[in-house]
Amino acid sequence: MIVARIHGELIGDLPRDLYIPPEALEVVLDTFEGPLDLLLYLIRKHNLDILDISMTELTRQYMSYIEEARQRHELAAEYLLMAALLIEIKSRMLLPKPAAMNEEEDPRADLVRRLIEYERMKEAAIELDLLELDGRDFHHARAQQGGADLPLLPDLDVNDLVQAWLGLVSRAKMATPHKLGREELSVRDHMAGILRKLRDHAYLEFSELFDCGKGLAALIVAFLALLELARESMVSLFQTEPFGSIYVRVSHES
Amino acid sequence: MNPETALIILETALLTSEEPIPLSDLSRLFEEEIESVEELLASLARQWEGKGLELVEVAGGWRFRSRPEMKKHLDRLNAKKPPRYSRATLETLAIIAYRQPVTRGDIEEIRGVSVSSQILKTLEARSWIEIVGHREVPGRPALYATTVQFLNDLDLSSLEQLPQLKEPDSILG
Amino acid sequence: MNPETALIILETALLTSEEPIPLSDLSRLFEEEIESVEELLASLARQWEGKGLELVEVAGGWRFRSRPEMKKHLDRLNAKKPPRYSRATLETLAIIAYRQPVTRGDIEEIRGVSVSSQILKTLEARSWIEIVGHREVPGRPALYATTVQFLNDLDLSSLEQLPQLKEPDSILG
Repeated sequence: MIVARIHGELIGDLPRDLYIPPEALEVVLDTFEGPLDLLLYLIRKHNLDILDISMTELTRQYMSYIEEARQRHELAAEYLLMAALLIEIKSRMLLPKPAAMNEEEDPRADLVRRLIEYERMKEAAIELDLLELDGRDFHHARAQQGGADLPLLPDLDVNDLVQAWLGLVSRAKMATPHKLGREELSVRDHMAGILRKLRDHAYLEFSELFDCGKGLAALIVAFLALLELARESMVSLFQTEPFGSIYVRVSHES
Repeated sequence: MNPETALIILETALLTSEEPIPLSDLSRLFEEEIESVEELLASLARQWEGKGLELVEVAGGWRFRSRPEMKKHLDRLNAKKPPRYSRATLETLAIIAYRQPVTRGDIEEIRGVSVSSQILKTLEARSWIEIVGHREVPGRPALYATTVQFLNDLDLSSLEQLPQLKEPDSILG
Repeated sequence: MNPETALIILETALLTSEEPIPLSDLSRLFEEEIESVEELLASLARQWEGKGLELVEVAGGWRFRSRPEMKKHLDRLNAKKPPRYSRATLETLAIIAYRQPVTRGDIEEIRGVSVSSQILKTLEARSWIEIVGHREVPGRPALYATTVQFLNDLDLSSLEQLPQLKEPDSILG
């Protein structure tokens, strides 16, 4: 009996390892991922050439497997569909080919194409499983990020400030319009500066509040600032003797 | 910024990032312009030579990972490991990875059996596959493709790094 | 096992663990008996001195985490958009900047509404304003002024560099 033909060579004997005991069938079928997988198994086990499958032999083997399996448990419809397909291919191959249909494709071609594609994917799946996987074969660095989760601080630019100020001014809520020019700002700057200097001292000598290195304009502005502070009762000036040193201190509630 | 400080900042960011950091993002770490982040990365990789982690480039960018020889020690610590996937799941994943974008119908055609929704859900839950569109045929079936996460988890920098498909040599025979 | 190898294994495990590792688990890393995991942890902590991560003991065990001073760099990666100050805060700051030194009462008079303590606290916490003295009137209200930090953050070298404002008269005109 010829069971297979590989590259034109007739193979008469079935390899011994083909036989699977029926009681093992259930287990074996469970390991197949479908009819294509089962077919591939049969082809490989039988050493059939996938490009020149003996349809008779393959169909016989396949049918015997699924007949056995059907007696044991319900079989997925795909297996039955494949059985029908195999029988159809086999019968088409038995028909004599009319001369005009020489060009026609081998009836097995589509099945072979599917088997090849499935086999490639099946092997790709095995390869994928062999790839190194995070958490299984290696681990990524996952140190914790420390530091309190402070809220982001808003950004500010000078323009925001000017807009806010202009908004205030245009609301015209101020009883008396304030003149705000470079000079007045400068005086106000010095006022804050003098208060800052006095914060850490009970009092300071008058001259200590002035930096002669900054020019006359700066001296005048500082002096105006001191006068403004005195006028607004934020500081008091005192002298212990006529023409003696003048001292400046932060005003205290009397 | 002196190079040591820059290296410390770079190292800290890479060791604490949950995801690989793209090269373009790394320069954002520094207030000042950094001349060459690539050079810093090379220096950092050298610093870690002989240690248990290595700096690698994957699809999503740069990250630190444990060296293969550390596996046996880390295994002793980690009782629970990612599950091994079933053949059905792996085959489905392989078809999506190599033939993307594919519909569920395409997968079923190749595998010759129906594909359970559970398999696709499992792969989606792992963020390894995602729906990237729909095929414009009746029913508009979803088209699946693999994600950057899939490449990252396998430490691949692109799909081209997937194992080569077996050439059906018998065809040539 | 020599101590260097043990340190590398310990370091790798701690850097790759998602959770802190309990002391009792750490000894499982090694095939051989390790005399003192505590000593190894101390050595490891010393190795990381001056780097961007620190080894810390938390409730669940030991872990690496980035030092607080790294946060500003790491945050730059996550490009979150900073929030904006409210109009009330901006107006308060503008009044302090242009009219300093001023009391809360001054601010309220100019704005025509009461100023919440929260606004002043926010600006003080930012180190943009400070109390420079008290006005000698009943209640001795605090006088607020802007700080050097405020000028620095706005890239100004002095208050005079604040934009000159149009004469309010013309605006009120």
